[in-house]
Order: sequence, then C-alpha cells, then structure tokens
Amino acid sequence: MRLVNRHPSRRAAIVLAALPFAALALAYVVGSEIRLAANPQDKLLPAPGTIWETAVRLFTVPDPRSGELLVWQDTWASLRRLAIGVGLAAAISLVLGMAIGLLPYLRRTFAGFVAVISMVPPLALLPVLFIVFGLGEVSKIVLITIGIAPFLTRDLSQRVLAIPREQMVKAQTLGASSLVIALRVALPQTLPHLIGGVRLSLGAAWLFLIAAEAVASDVGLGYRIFLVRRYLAMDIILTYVIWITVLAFAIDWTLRWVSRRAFPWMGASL
Amino acid sequence: MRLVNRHPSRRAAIVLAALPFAALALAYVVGSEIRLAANPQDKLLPAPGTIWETAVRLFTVPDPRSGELLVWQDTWASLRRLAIGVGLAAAISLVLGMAIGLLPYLRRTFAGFVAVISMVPPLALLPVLFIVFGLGEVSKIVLITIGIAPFLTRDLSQRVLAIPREQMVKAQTLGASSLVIALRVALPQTLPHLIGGVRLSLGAAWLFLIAAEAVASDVGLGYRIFLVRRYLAMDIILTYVIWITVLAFAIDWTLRWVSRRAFPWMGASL
Amino acid sequence: MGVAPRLPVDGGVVVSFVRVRGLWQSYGGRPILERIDLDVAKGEFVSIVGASGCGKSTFLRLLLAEEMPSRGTIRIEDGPVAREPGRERGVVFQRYSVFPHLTVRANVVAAESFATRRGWLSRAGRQAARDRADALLERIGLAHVADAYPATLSGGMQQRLAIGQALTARPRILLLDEPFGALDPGTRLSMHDFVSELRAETGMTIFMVTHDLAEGFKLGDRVLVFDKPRWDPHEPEAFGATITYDFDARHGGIPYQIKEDDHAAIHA
Amino acid sequence: MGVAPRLPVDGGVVVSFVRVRGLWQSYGGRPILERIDLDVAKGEFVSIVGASGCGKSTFLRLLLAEEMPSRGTIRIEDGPVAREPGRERGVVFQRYSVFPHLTVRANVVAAESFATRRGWLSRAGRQAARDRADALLERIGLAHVADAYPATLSGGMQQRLAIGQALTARPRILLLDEPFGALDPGTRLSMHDFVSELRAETGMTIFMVTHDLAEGFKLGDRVLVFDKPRWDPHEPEAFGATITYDFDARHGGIPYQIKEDDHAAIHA
Amino acid sequence: QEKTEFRVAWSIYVGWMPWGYIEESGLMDKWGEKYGIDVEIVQINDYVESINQYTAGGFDGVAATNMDTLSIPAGSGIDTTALIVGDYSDGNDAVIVKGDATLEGLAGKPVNLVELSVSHYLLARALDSVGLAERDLAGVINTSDADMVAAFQTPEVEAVVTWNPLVSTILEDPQATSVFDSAAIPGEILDLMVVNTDTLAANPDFGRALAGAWYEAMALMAAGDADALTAMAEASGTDLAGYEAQLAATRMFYDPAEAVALAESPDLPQTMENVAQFLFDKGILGVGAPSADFIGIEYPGGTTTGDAGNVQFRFDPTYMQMAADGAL
Ligand SMILES: Nc1ncnc2c1ncn2[C@@H]1O[C@H](COP(=O)(O)OP(=O)(O)OP(=O)(O)O)[C@@H](O)[C@H]1O
Ligand SMILES: Nc1ncnc2c1ncn2[C@@H]1O[C@H](COP(=O)(O)OP(=O)(O)OP(=O)(O)O)[C@@H](O)[C@H]1O
Ligand SMILES: [Mg+2]
Ligand SMILES: [Mg+2]
Repeated sequence: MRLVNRHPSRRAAIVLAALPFAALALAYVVGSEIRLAANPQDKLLPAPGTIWETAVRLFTVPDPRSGELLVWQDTWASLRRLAIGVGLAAAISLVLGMAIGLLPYLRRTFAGFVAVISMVPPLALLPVLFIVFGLGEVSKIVLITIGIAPFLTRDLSQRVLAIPREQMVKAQTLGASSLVIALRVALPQTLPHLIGGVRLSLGAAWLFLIAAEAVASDVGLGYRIFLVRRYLAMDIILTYVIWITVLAFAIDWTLRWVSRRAFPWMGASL
Repeated sequence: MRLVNRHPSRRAAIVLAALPFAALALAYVVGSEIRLAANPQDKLLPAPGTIWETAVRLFTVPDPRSGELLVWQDTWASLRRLAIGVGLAAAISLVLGMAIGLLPYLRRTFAGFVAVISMVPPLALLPVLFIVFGLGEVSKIVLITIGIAPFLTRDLSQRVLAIPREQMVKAQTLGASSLVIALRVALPQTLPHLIGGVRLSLGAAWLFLIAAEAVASDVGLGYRIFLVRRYLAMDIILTYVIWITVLAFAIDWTLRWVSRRAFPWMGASL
Repeated sequence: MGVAPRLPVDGGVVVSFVRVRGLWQSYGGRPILERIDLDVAKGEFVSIVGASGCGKSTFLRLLLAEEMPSRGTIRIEDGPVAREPGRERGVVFQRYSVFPHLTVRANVVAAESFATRRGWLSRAGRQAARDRADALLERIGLAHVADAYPATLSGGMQQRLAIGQALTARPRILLLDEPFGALDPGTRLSMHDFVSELRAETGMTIFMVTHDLAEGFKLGDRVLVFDKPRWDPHEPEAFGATITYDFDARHGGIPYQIKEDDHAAIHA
Repeated sequence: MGVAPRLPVDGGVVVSFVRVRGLWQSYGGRPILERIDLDVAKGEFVSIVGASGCGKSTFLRLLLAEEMPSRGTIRIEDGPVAREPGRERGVVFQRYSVFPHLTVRANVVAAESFATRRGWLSRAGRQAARDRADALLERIGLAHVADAYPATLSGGMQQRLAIGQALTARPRILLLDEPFGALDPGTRLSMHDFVSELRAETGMTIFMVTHDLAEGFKLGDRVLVFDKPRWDPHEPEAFGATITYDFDARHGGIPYQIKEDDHAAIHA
Repeated sequence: QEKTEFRVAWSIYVGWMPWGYIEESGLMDKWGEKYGIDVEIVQINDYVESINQYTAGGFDGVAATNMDTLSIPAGSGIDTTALIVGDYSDGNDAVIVKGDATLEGLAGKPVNLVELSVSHYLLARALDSVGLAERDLAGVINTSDADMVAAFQTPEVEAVVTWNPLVSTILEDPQATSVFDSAAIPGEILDLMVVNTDTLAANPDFGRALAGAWYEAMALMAAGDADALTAMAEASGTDLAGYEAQLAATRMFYDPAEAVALAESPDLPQTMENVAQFLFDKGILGVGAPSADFIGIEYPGGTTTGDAGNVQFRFDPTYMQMAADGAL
C-alpha cells in the first residue's frame, strides 16, 4: 500500500504526536547530564529538576526586593504592551486597509507607500524610535505597531479588493452609499481576516516586544530574559521561553476560537 | 457619485502616489531644519544634504581604517547570511512541509510539534544558539533558519493538504507511487507557494539577521547600524535603513518576477 | 447586418420605457459593442443571447450604469442618464449575488436597510422590515432557512434569494446575467417556474442574459441576439457586436431550429 | 425494497466482469450504503442516479478502492480485492480531474510517465509518448491547445482532456462522478456525443454518476437508482441506501416519466 | 531656562548603583524638596541608549564615562558638564583570556568586546603597554554586553574585554584569566554624572540637589550601611558579598574633596587628550572632526585642551566643592 494511503491507528497517532517532544526532552536531558558531569557548576543546560524548581519559585515565591511575583508582573506588563501595540496596529490597518481597498483615490495614494514602508526593517529604526518617542511605554508600543501595521494593512486591503465586484454592485443597487458599503459589506467580511492577519503577525509582535524591552524597560518578559542573560541564568531564561510559548499558544488558540464563534458564516475556511 | 466609484485620472494617480512620500520628506526636512537651527551640531535629524553626502561617501570612498568600501562589504556579508539562512529554511520547510502534507504518519508525528515550535520566540533563544553554534556565521544563519522555518513549514504543509483530493486519487489511478505523487503532483504545485512563503517571511528574516548581527559580529548591515548607534550617527543609520529597504524591495520584486516566469500556469493568482 | 429598432407601439403611440440610443462601448480602443439602439416597453421580458465574449455582460453593465458607454445613452422613461448603479436597477449575477455574512432574512432586510444613511434601520423600522422579509421568504419558499447563512443553501436557493432580495428594493428594471448558469438542470426548471410566477405577479421589466437559447425563448417576450455584423478576417477584433436579431417569442413565431440532440437527450 | 441482482448472461453462462457482493459502508456508525449486490458485464455502461447525499459518490469511491467498505467485496474478473486506487480503475471527477501545472499534452503523457519509478519517462520513451499523446489530442479535438495550461481551457475542454487522460492509462473500468455537472447545456450535449463515440471505439466498462435522469438514460445501458429502502421517520439517518431500481436502458423500455417541463423548455 | 522638573538617566554599573538607591530610598525626593525642585532618576537597560536619549534632549543628565561623554553628547554639540566625578575604574574593566595566555599572546587572536566603548579604549591601552596595536590582532568582534558571558563559553572566543558585573561572572569560570585591568591605568576611566551645561547654568539648584543626594548616599556607603549596600547589590543582580567584591575594584570617591582633587589634578588633561586621540583614531569624535583637537574640553581654573573655540565638555568641581564644604 502506498505511504500516502497508510493511516496510523488512533492510539499510534497519539504516540507519534508525542514522539518529537519526547526526543527533544531526551536530547536535553542527555546534554545536560553530560555538561553537569563535566562541571557541576555549569549554567548552560541546567538539570530539568533545577528548571522546575526555578519555575515553581518564580511563579509562587515573591521577589524579596519588591515583594511581588515577578513573572506575573512581567507577564502583565508585556501582555499589556502587546495588546495595545497589536490593537493599535489592527485598528490602523483596518481603517487604512478598508480605505485602500474601497476608495480608488486613497488606493492610488497609499498602496505604493504602504508597500514601500512594509519593507523598512523596524529593528533598524529602533534607535530612531527611542529618540523620537522616548524610552517609556510609547516607544515599545510604537515599535510593535509600526512593525506589523504595514503587513496587516496590505493583507486587509487585498482582502477588501478580493470581495467579489458583484457584491459591491449589488449593494449599490440596493441603494448603499460608500459609507454603508464600508460598514455593512466590507467591514464584516474583513473582520475575520483581521483576526487571521493578527494571528499571523503575533510572532513578529512578540519579537518586537522582546527587542524593545531588552533595550529600555524595568519590567516585562523580554526585559527579564535580557537581564538574566548577563548572568547566563539559563534556568530562568528557559522558564521564560516556555512561558512565552504557552502564552503565545493560548493567544493564538483564543483568537481562533473567537473567530470561529464570531463568524459562523465563514464555515470551515478558518 | 459615490466615492467608491470615483477614479482619479492617470495624471492625478501619479501625483497621488507621490504625495505620501513627499509629505514624509517634507516633515523630515522641516524637523531637521528646526533642530539644526537650535543646534547646528545636532546629529539626530541630519540635513538631507548631509545624508546624501554621507551616502555618497559610504558607497564610494574606502574606509580609511580598512581601505574597503564598508557598505559593499556589509551588504555582501549580510546578503550571504540571509541567502543561506533563508535557503536552508526553504529547503527544510519544503521537505518537511511536503512530508507532513502527504504522509499521514509523518503528519501525525510532526504537525503538532511544528505548531508548538512556531510559537517559541527565537530571539529569546539567542544566547542558547550562541553557545551551541558559536559566535560565528553559523549561529546567525541558524537564527534565521529556525526563526522562519516553522512558519514556512506550516504554510507549505497546508498548501499540500489543500491540493484537491481528486488530483491525488487521479494520480494514483495513473499508477503513481507515493514518490511520484510527491515529485510530480505535490512538488510543482507547492513551489510557487514556497516562493510566496519566502516573500512573506523575508521581513522576519531581516529582523533575525539584524538582531543576530547586533549581538556579535564584525561586519554586516545590522552590525554597522548598531555600532554607529554608539555615537548617534543618524546620517549613517538612515543611509543604511534606506539601503536595506531598497535591497528588501529588490529581493521581493525579483522573487515575484521569478515566480511569474517559472509558474505560468498559476495565472493571475500570484 | 443591423436591424432597425422595433418600437413598442401602444395604440399607435410609441411607448418606450427603456430607451437605448447609439450605444458604443470599447475597451482600450477595442470596440466591443457597436451602434446599439433599443426600445423596451414597460413589463417586457427581454432575453439576450449570443456567443461567449460577444459583449452580453458588457451590455448589461451599461444598462446597470456600472460603467459608462463610450458613446450613446440609456434612459428609463426619458429620465436622466444614470452615472452609477442605484435602486432603480436591480441585478442578479450568476454568482456572489447575496451577502455571505448575512443570514437569509438579513439579506432580504438589507434591501431596505442599505438605503439608509448608516446602513441600519431604526429599531421601530427593523421589526416591520423583518416581518416583510419573512413574508417574502414565505412566498419564495425560503421561510424554513431564514436564519441560515447562504453558504449552507443549495445553488438554486441562493439564486432564489438573490432574486427576492433584488425585488425587495422595488427596482424599475431587473437585470439577470446568466442567473441559472451554475445550476443543474432540475433546479433550473424549477427556477424557470419561479421567475415566471414572480413576473406574472410584479409585471417587472426584465433583461436576462443566457447561454441557453431554449431558456431565452421559454422565459422571454423578446429574444435579442448579439453578434458581430461586420467581420474582418485579418483583424477579428476590429469590430464590435450589435443586435443582429430581435425575435418576438410571445406569439409562437420562433425562427429558430431546435437541435435534434435536445430530444435525443430525453428519449435516449 | 431491494432488487435481486440481475446477472448478465451470455449463452446461459453468467459472466460477471465487476462483481459486488454484500457491500455495506458506514461513517462513524452511520450507515450510508446497505447490502449492495451487483454484477456488471464487460463493456456495460452503468448510469447511477439518486437523491443528493444518498451515497452515489461513496459507491464510486468504493469501486475505485479509494476507501474500504465496512463489509463486502468488489472484484474485477474475480481478481483480488483492491486496497487502493490503481491503473486498472480510471476516474473522472466533476472538477480537478486534470493537473493544472501540466500542459494539455503533458497531462496526457502523465498517464504513461506517472507509472514509472520516478515519474519521468526515459528520453527515448518521451518522444514516443508525446506522439501518442498528440494522436489522442487530435482525436479528442484538443490538438490546437496542446501547449496550453488547463486553466485557459473551457470547462468542456477540460473534461474532455480528463477523459482522454484517464483512457490513456488503459483502465479496465472507468468511473465518472457527475463528469458534466459543471458544464452548460450546449457543452453537455457535445460531451454526450464525445463519450458515446469513445465508448463505441473502446468498448470500455463505464460507471457514471449523474444528477440528470435523462442523461443517465441517454448514455447508459443500465440505470441504477440508489435510495433508502427502509425509512425510520424518527431517525432519518438510521438506514443506508441501496439499489432500489435497476433499469435496462438499451431496449427502449423506460419505466420513467419524462417531465413535461423538459419539452416546455424547448418549445417555449 | 528655569524649570522645576528634571530627569536624569542611569544604567546598571557598580559605580552608578547609588543612583538607583537614591531614587528608591527617597533621598532624591528629600533633596529635591529642599531646593523646591523635582528630579526623577530613571534606570535604562541599555547604556548607550541612555546617553543617546540625553543627547537627543530626553534627559537633563546621565550617568556616563568621560570617554562616552566626549564622543556622544559633546561630539554632537551638546555642551555638557561633569557635575560629579563618582569614581574611576580600578580593576572593574578587564581584558580576560582563556587558559594561561598573556597579554602579548593576544597577537593574532580575535577579541570580543563592545566596540567603541571604554572596553575598546582599555584594550588599546593594554596593547600599548606591550607594544602591540589593534592591527596585530585577528580583529575585534563587536559583541553585546548582555551576551558577553555566554560568548565566553563558546569555543571560538579566546579573549574578551568587558566590565563588571560581567567580569566577575566570567572570572568564575576556572579557565578565565584576567591579563590586564583598569587598575593599571588609574584615573583614566571616570564614571561621571554629566548634565546639560545650559540647564545647570539656569538651574543651579538642580546641581545642588543632585550633589547633595549623591554625597549623602556616599556617606552611607562609606559607613558600610548594610541596608543601602544590600539594596544596591540586589538591584545589580548579585548579593552583598558580590557587590562588595566589585566595589573593591572601584575607586569610589566617598569624600567629595577627593573628587575635586581628581578634577583639578594636572593628569586629567593628559588623560582626556589620550581619549580624544583614541576617539579620533576610531573616527567617532564628533561630526566630521578634522583632528583630535576638534572638541574643546575645559578644566577647573579655565584651562582647556582641544579647540578652545568649540568647548563642549567641562569639568566643573563647584558642586562637589560645595559638598566638601558642607554648603549644601
Ligand atoms: N473591463 C474590461 N476591460 C477590458 N476588456 C473587457 C472588460 N470587460 C469585458 N471585456 C472584454 O469584452 C468582451 C466582452 O465581454 P463580456 O463579458 O461582455 O462578454 P459576454 O458576452 O458576457 O461573454 P460570456 O458569455 O462569456 O459571459 C470580452 O472579450 C472581454 O474580454
Ligand atoms: N468521509 C466521510 N465521512 C463521513 N461522512 C461522509 C463521508 N463521505 C460522505 N459522507 C456522507 O455520506 C453521505 C453520502 O455522501 P455522497 O457524497 O456519497 O453522496 P452523493 O450521493 O454523491 O451526493 P451528491 O449527489 O450530493 O454528490 C452524505 O451524507 C455525506 O455527508
Ligand atoms: Mg457574461
Ligand atoms: Mg456525489
């Protein structure tokens, strides 16, 4: 039987899915043991037990200096920046994307500009941003926003342009003005793609957040990783990396769920 | 007449397209003049003339220290890293994406793993990479590769899965083995999406390149930007930012051109 | 060969509801339609047939005022020339004629709410509009799927909805561009009955483009054939199409050869 | 009500080319097909009709060995039960039956090259295969578009190509799942002629699913009707479909009422 | 122009940890109130970014070294005054190699450091001391300070130049050897609090409040106040013992009179000329600087080095003197 036609049984599927994770864990444990055997003080690959203890401590024992649970503080600060930055980018992109997609005048004006802007590497602009927007929350949020807004805008304007011309004409024959076409035809059909686009750009948003927090911050997940990098506290770094992964996964899952719930008419295409 | 139905004339369209660029340039010139009037030594917003002189100098006058044209050296080094990193990622993703898309056993094994891995923030892993792969070229290339490969792999595996089941069955009725299905049905229909995926991930690839070069390097576009940040040489930073934008645009354009030429059967869907 | 416009005459007086005069359309210098003159009486059902790519949809777009002709005018009851689509011209396309993000009922209500300033009816108006929508859905046999989304409907039900929606806006003319082109034969037949009934009820003036000559003759009062009257073998695209035949389909006088195959298909 | 399998008899000996015995298929515990027994003689053209969703495509998938039945067997000439699709069973679907990334000629050549180890013919074989492909394209009237990609072809031309491609692999049975469902009526008629001609030439054993009863009777030697023989009003999905009628369409004996509408459509 | 609200920036470094303590303990508020002004002390992760921010006008003062003050704000035409000389590095910056290599052995090897920083300057001075030059190396590789510890762990890195607390972390590695440190060039790497000259001139109370708060903290440290030292230690990510070890390599001027003495010392102009020459050699002394003398530096008593017509950097012991005199 051809390989393309061979399907694993249900039980086998579960085992197979766990396989690469197990392999990764095993590789880590072996590597860690080898290094720790050579140098028990080695910080690079701490034993899984050490990571677990560190993780438990980070999540439950308040920091002696501030009396706060640092992870939760960092998480809250970073998620706030992420939410505002991505939210702003989404709002700007939605308005600009719809405008570009719907109105020929604005399309001519901004389509080329956005295409060029989306090629500017935001990380190279980081120094400029800090100087223009200061070192506070604003510059971090702005970095996230200008990092993902051009991509989102292009995506959304293309989605609006992809709405069949027939629908636009039909709306006009029902007496819809430009505003009504925007609000009742284009907007509802663009929103699911907005969520999809946000899901796609969240990876980049995290990058920008971490990069910005590394430069100037006193709280946040990226800040903490950067801070302890100086001391090679890999147990803390790995805890934070895993935590960020969990957060990213949860956000992605939530967005998909929202999208499925909110836009039943999209059917299976989400 | 509704705004959605109003189209600018050809001449107006050209003017409109130039408008935002002109506005940006104007804002810069005004800002620069104001700051330079207050402090003629100000480095933050150098006069356009200064930037032009710097750019000309950078591109044509050899650096007195090394006797080399730094921009070209940096460009060559960075493009090499980018090409190898992205090329590797593309190759890995193509193989893995096709395997996941075509073979149920491998799909069960890797689909979940890749989904989780794609959520790991690669920037947070940077110190680990440096230690595992050293500070040389390898770690920079690996950062780019692991930064974009999970996204590309997911994208490609979904593209392969989206090939109509009818085609797979048809190929089998023509006697195709799994290998032939992979090589002659899935591969040619996946390649255009590979180029599309690479175009989408180039932005992230540049980010990773700049981040890696900022951490440890002695040549490269990102290295130069973060080095000259030390003395706020905005004229050099801006020259480099514009240069990177031009390069990114050229690469994107080339890929699109290649894709159009190589896959005529895709029609207008590219 | 061109044909002289056949004018609808009512008691010796020419009554023309839709009046097309000297219509030309070309894209990028390439003529598509040439010298079209046409008068259509109120309540007439005009079928339009012709080879693929000859400009039938283009003619419908011009009637719809979706685009402007290179030359010539189209007027309804000698009113002004329309510059963009509006409520006086309803349309149903082969596909994408209903809004996928609205339920069946909301699609019908949209025909009222879209004409308001912001696209939403006031609270008071909403319930009334819903009731009217439900009444219409009852009539067109879609009451049982009022809360479903169009994607879950069959092609025939979608087109029925599209027609109902278009009629709810009370247009003065209704334009159909191969409305049944994507349906299978059985559904097609029941759609014919549906359109005939609706037409009998509303007396709407209808233009329908179709690929299927038989369908054109079955439903239409008149059948217009679009074709190129002039032909330059060296430059096939040098000339545009116009109305080459204008058949009366009402009184059984069909100068049209039914293909043997059609019978063969049935008697196999 | 079930029908006893009608056995093809040749000189008193039962000759069964395709033999289906006690076939059941259910998805997730829900029965779709029940107790299907069928014998088809070599060279027979079997049309399959039935309500939408009754399991016609499922039956074709089982014939194709694309999936395995819950119970029962399908054999060709009493050979082994196939476990996956292969060259002895050709297929044409309603859509996506040709490879969009190959030219028309390459699509035909694929029917030879795909059976090789790596999917490419040797240099020597290639030219010969191309010549054979060109001969076939000539016969099916696609020679003039041999170098075009399928997307530029009309729906009818694509389906013609799909059938030509399937036949090039010289299958023992050919399965068609609503092959003309997406075509407009004119194209459909010419496809009927095309299939009839090809069949006369090749004497292929063909199973065709169609929505169109008339089409089934026109083309088929036998028309099988799929329907649920048992029906539980409280649990509509409790039972599967089976063959409820098995008509002989060859000798004009059609126990089938042609819809009045079909004539009406033509005589309008 | 006169104003009442000021912002100064600092980043984590042994000699600057008191600034964090001053802000958190309320010392700054106390001294601000005394002069009727409000001073906010802001910690910035990235040292270079904090100086850039100051240069761009985002802050009125910044904790910086003498070298970076000369190259960034002074080089950009921001007239800057060294208000407080806090300490000089007395071993806090070091050249570290793997195994038992020597300074001379660096020839032909690559060195990882933060390019154009005081580490780079220290390396230049170290190579000078054994008659080598940078071109004798296999090259310098710009490496972020955050990754210096990790970098040292990788096989291809043979030598690094960096500062504390990274130096002490790296030296924990048994194969790390310090072959040259800033104790060999005392008084050359100065850790300063620099402020905008114009702002200071218009608001002398700003200088008084900063100096007052700083020297109160110095008094606490000199007295070995465990609370203050522990707070600083933890803020820098180490413990009291670790922080005291770092302090041992730092020549803190707990007594303002000592700081005044350094500012007035005749060695200072020579040091600054060395630094200016180094910066000029690296091509980073101001916009299009034609020579190492391009920027003028003014010392106590009005003497200058460099271009007296372009003075952008001033050592002004006035406020430290006030502290020494108990006049604050
Ligand atoms: N916007 C346009 N720009 C340029 N050419 C166009 C445009 N719209 C249509 N055409 C061309 O005009 C011709 C007529 O097109 P039209 O769609 O009106 O034909 P049709 O009779 O409706 O054909 P079909 O039966 O295939 O729908 C075609 O050759 C088409 O390519
Ligand atoms: N793989 C599957 N898993 C679960 N249910 C399926 C599967 N394939 C088909 N079905 C269900 O089986 C029933 C029969 O489907 P099938 O496609 O065979 O019908 P059909 O007669 O071909 O209908 P149509 O005329 O619409 O093509 C349907 O209810 C369908 O939902
Ligand atoms: Mg058309
Ligand atoms: Mg089916």
